[in-house]
Amino acid sequence: MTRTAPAVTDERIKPAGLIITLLRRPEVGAAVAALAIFIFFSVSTQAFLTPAGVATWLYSASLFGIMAVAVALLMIGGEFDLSAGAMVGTTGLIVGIVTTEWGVNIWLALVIALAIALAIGAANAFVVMKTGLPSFIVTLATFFILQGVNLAVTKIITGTVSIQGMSAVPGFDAVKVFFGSSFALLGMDVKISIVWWIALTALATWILLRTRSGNWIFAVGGQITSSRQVGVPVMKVKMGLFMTTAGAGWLVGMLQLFDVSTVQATTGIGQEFIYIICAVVGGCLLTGGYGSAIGAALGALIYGMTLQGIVFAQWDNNWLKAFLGGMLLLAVLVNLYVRRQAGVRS
Amino acid sequence: MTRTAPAVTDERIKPAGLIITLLRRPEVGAAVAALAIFIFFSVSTQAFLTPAGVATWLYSASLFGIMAVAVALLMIGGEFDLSAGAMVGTTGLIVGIVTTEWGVNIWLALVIALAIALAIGAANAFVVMKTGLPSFIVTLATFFILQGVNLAVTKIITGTVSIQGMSAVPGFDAVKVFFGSSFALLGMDVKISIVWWIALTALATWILLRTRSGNWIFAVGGQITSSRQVGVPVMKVKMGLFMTTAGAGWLVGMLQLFDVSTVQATTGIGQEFIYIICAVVGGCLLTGGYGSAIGAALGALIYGMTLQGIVFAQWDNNWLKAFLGGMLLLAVLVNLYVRRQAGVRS
Amino acid sequence: ATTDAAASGDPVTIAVVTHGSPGDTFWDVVKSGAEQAGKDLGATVTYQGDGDPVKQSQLIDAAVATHPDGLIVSMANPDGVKNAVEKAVAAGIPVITINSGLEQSREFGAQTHVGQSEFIAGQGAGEQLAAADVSNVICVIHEAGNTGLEERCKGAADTLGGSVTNVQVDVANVADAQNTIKSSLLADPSIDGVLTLNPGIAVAASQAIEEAASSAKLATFDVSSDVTQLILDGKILFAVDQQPYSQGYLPVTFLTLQARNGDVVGGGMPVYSGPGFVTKDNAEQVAKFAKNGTR
Amino acid sequence: MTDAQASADPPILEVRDIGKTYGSILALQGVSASVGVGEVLCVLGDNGAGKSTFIKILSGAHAHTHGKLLAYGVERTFGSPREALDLGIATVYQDLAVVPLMPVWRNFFLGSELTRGFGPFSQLDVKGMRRITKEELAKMGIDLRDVDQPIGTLSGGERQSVAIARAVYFGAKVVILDEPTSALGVKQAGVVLKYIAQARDRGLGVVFITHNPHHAYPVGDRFLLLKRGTSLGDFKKSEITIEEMTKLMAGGAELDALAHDLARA
Amino acid sequence: MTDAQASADPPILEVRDIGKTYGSILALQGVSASVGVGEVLCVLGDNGAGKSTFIKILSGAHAHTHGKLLAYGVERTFGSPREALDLGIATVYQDLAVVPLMPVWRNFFLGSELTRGFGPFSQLDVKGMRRITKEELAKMGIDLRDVDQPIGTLSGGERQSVAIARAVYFGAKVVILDEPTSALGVKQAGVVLKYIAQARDRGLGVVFITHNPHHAYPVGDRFLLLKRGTSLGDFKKSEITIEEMTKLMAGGAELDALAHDLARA
Ligand SMILES: Nc1ncnc2c1ncn2[C@@H]1O[C@H](COP(=O)(O)OP(=O)(O)OP(=O)(O)O)[C@@H](O)[C@H]1O
Ligand SMILES: Nc1ncnc2c1ncn2[C@@H]1O[C@H](COP(=O)(O)OP(=O)(O)OP(=O)(O)O)[C@@H](O)[C@H]1O
Ligand SMILES: [Mg+2]
Ligand SMILES: [Mg+2]
Repeated sequence: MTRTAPAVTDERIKPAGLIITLLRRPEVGAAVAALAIFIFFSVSTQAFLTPAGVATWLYSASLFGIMAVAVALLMIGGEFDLSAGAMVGTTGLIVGIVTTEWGVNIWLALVIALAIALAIGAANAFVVMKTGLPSFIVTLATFFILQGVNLAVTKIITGTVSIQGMSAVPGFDAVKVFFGSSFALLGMDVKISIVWWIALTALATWILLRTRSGNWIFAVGGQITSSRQVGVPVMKVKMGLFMTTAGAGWLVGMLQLFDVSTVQATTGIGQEFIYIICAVVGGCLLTGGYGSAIGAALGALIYGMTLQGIVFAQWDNNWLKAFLGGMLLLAVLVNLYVRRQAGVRS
Repeated sequence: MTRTAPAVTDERIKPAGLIITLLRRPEVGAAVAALAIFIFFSVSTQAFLTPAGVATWLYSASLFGIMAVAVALLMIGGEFDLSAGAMVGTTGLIVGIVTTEWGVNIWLALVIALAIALAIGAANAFVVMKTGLPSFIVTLATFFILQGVNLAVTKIITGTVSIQGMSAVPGFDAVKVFFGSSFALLGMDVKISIVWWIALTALATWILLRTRSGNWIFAVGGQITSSRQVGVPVMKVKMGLFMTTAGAGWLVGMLQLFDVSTVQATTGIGQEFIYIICAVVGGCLLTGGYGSAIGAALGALIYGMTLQGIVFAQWDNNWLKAFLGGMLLLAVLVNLYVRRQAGVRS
Repeated sequence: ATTDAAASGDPVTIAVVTHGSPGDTFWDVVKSGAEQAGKDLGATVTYQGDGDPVKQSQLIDAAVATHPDGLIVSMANPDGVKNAVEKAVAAGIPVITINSGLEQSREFGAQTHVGQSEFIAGQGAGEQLAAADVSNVICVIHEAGNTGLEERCKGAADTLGGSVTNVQVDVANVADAQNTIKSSLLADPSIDGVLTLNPGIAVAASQAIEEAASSAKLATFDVSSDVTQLILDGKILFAVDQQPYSQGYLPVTFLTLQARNGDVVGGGMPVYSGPGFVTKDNAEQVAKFAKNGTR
Repeated sequence: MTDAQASADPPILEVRDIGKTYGSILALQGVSASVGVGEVLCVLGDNGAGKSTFIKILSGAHAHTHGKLLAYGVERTFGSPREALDLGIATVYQDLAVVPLMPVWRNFFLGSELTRGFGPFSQLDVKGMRRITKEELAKMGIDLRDVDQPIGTLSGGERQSVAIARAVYFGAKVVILDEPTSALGVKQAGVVLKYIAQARDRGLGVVFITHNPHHAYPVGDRFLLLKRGTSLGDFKKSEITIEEMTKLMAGGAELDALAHDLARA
Repeated sequence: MTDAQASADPPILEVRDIGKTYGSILALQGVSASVGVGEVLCVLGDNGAGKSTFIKILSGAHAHTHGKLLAYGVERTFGSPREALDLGIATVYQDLAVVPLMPVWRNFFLGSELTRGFGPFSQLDVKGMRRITKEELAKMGIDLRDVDQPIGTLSGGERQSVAIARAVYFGAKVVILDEPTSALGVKQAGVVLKYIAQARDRGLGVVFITHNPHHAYPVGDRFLLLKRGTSLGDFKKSEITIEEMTKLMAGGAELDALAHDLARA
């Protein structure tokens, strides 16, 4: 019974080169689609490839991308968070209100907003896990509630539906260094949120592929009963995922607040689906258990490039959504084609 | 080998009364939740139970309900249609444009709009089935495309973003009898759409529970591979479902157009999720294979009663969404509780 | 209009149903005006809004079912609410229309109209921009397909004399709206004017103009304290102020008077509420009110 | 029906040099076999040898990528299981092909529902289907509490019995069974073997996959042996004894050592 | 280790009068049994008799609704399989408890991953896990193409082998096996039986469910017979012969008729 493990080559496998092996990663389809869209707009518009142009679409992509990566982790773990978009508004409004209206220290305000966001994320997880209701519905309820609260509370406290005078708050500029600054690189004026985006994508990828928690995320999303049976702490994993998404909402909320120095009560509404779209274009399965963080980041890149590319191309703006739809379909089809070529079944 | 079938009672089953058996239907939770909300608003507001009040929330519910029933069938069949809301606008706009701008006969216009709707539904089904992409993404693309086309084409042709002068079109009043009329019943001014809603719910229930197609809908949604293996014509079933949803979109489009004699380029956008919410509140599983048409209709009733009930209660409309979210959560929790009591596992 | 309700302080309920969606900056001020009038006069004011004519009609029906003493309706899409308004009139409820729908107001049986159409306000903005030597303008629409916003841009195009291109952004993502405006400016350097229709978007637009190193002049609809500050800083040329507060305040006053005193104000003629222009000269005064959410 | 008679007709199903790849994985290569009228073909082999892949090709669940498939002497490529079903090929898949959330009786008749009435007004004959389901399962020794229970809540063996009863009830020309007895109790397995014998005697062709030589030998006429995706040969019953077959299936001498190992240390 | 020794310690796991209902369905009622150190308890019974339900209670997958469960003489109710695992109870479920989309090696180590490094920087030891997976499967006679293949694409038997190899590799005190050999080839089944014997000899307790008397009898020490959710008794090996057991499992005389029926008509 001490047969040695057979050699890795096996007559029952067709030889597959490095390229095919690479092509099997979930994000490769998205990478090819992103490249196609990049080339398309680079060739067909003038401003797209200029430093100022690149900085614009990268920034646009980064705001979607940070959330998309978090949402992708959650989706791999088998859940949705429709309150992710509204959370961006909620956190921004909290910081805005407590600083401009009540004069709370701005750093403290950041911490308060983060704590509230994480608490809401944990509450989502708790309700989903305890009741067994689909997260789609639970977080939809959270979304509605946040949307209503954002509006009503902002109105009650400030008398208007947006935060004014944020840039006059003491310490604003110090915080702006982390969330709203930009630096020069290759002639571009790179916003700091792009750095956050890349760093988070790298971190998420490492967690997914090289840590225990990553293994568990795939497992709870792929087959929750089996995971429970082999002893994966399902509750903890889901709790962590919902809190991560809420935390990402906070981060994006801060990035937006300290960039434009204002936030409206309607901020973030309707954005939740964009995150899901980015994740799916990037190769995540809606049913959970499969996907990648890099893919989601690429999905956001595709979205950001398309959104700004259409403007650079000066197409009639009324068609915006139609173009977006077409591009979306194109991206997923390219994605599919590439993956089929690589012999991966969806 | 000719053992007779054993008697129905079996010592391995705890006796379950008629009530428990009834409670096991997927829609019962929704019925209880609907009753709770009905009682709540009847007691807490004056207008809710007046004939005019009842007519208002019934009408509101019927427009959601027709779509919700179609969407529920589709969801039981394992698919989503996010283009369902935009389809309402598309069909209305088609009829509006071809009659007011080009003077096409109004009956012909109805047929054209229906044909286009069905063709789009079929195209959705075709792409989903041929590529194996999730319908969530495919119909999202369709949704974006329709949204863009609705806006751009309407603007190009009419110069504005809404159709005006519809009621002056020859034959308008004849068509209005079917789609926009109302009749007196018990002192209420009952809109015809309520009749459509009830009729369609009954028809869908019959199809689901008592016909072959119904069996197949449950099967393709529950386990598509197994269904294919036992010979269910999967493609036909899905095609039929997508076309049904598109057809329902057309119907609602007409009901709205002939009620208010106008339609805007944005009509129906953002409604797609309300249909899904109604279906889920009514007991449909997001993963397919389980649910009921009556449940979806009850879900729409809950939504309609809540929406108008909040108005009758004269609550501040800034909180509207928060109330909706709370009601949604309440409804699904009541639903869950009732079903748990009945020993059904979600 | 009951006869024995002459004494002031009698309970009066006024229902307001507009086409503004919750959270819209403009309509929020209208709502504040209506509610303040209610408070000042001791009347109960209920406010609802939905941009979809079917839903707005349902809201009107629901309001009528509660038998208010007066009904205030905005008519972005007059055909769409015609039935509902006529039903209200038939039920004996006095109706005042506000904001848009001036032309149909009388036809539908409303007593008077308060405000002024978005188109006329847009025309005003166009004139002012033309006076500032601007000829190639982008008009930033922050809610796709919103009739009122489309009308404002159309009005501006009508009087500008140059070219006006609509650009769509999403008000729910102001940071990205800024990107889109920046992209437009980068794509066409000949753009020398930006017209925004929301104060939040105006702030983003001023930043976008800076980042794109463009010399385009910026004008906006509606004011907020950030906007008045930017006007004082010279970054925004002017803000069109339709004085939405009075569009809410006045009709409530009229209907309350009518309920308590039988007064029918307006004499069949519309009451104009604007437009005013906020420029460097008067921004200081307006800033004070904008902070309270009443301008 | 004797072997001589059977070989006069063209075989119901025949494969020549058939193969199947999943992406870069070669699951089956160069296998030839046939099943004729009144004949039981047993497919034997190690785990992962390609048995399920083989029968999925026969039943139309997967299209073959190499070689030829003939039905009644006519070459065919099945696009879907429906096409195979229409030729009278009924299959019990290893993963059973049931829809977990649906009641037992709906699963039993799925794809072949009984209806009453005509055209658009035809209705399911619910009563009839319930009754037949209960009866057919009782015949197999499965005494169900309630045919309305979702099939996903049945025990593994009960579920398998439903799939077998269904194939036998609807089987017209060929019945293909992929490890039908694996989760079955002794009694139920016996019933399945008897069904196979009955089907054979009625002139049906049967393809039967099992790991149990004691199940295969009594009913089989021919034995196809697979190993690592290729065929080790196709034996007539007369050419092989049960002991030889067991050895071949187990891969040789190791089996003898086993009995000794199992004794208490 | 002899029976006498074993009975000196409290049994590792013991159930008294245990029962389980699913909603209105009574799946198990009044069953008592125990498994001690170095002992193999075979659970036998018809399809749907409640065997899987029984072991799901032992392994913490389902909580019991009646009776008592004792581990090392202490009464317990497992809230989750984790609690059972922490007591050294490793289980092979009938539905295998694998995550189809994940690679074989990740499934093998799921919940007990090998890591390197400390605290927040600990990383998976991917190489090590790959190697061990390949080795452990090879020991069972499963020669995998590629441990990176999603486990959902393995054959039924290969999948079952992964689940068994995992339980054996991590099993500490008790190993529970629900029909582990059902989808296995003759060779692989032999290996599993040998594993059971080895585990027993190392002093582990084993709970073993099977429908094959030829598998049960050689390794079992005690035999628990279930029927329709209740216990027919708990026999020592010395109290019963393989023939009697087979009869009991098959439900009596019908088996004798079978051999006759299978002969060609
Ligand atoms: N989740 C469940 N809900 C309802 N009934 C169930 C559920 N699980 C099992 N049952 C019922 O309980 C009974 C016992 O099932 P169990 O799986 O324990 O049988 P088993 O002895 O393992 O059978 P097999 O040998 O076929 O695997 C069965 O009749 C089954 O229908
Ligand atoms: N969908 C698939 N994708 C990739 N490989 C597959 C797929 N299905 C099967 N295989 C591989 O093909 C080989 C043959 O599988 P098959 O299921 O035919 O084996 P089998 O002989 O039925 O085994 P068992 O006796 O264990 O059921 C296996 O090694 C398996 O890993
Ligand atoms: Mg197999
Ligand atoms: Mg079992």
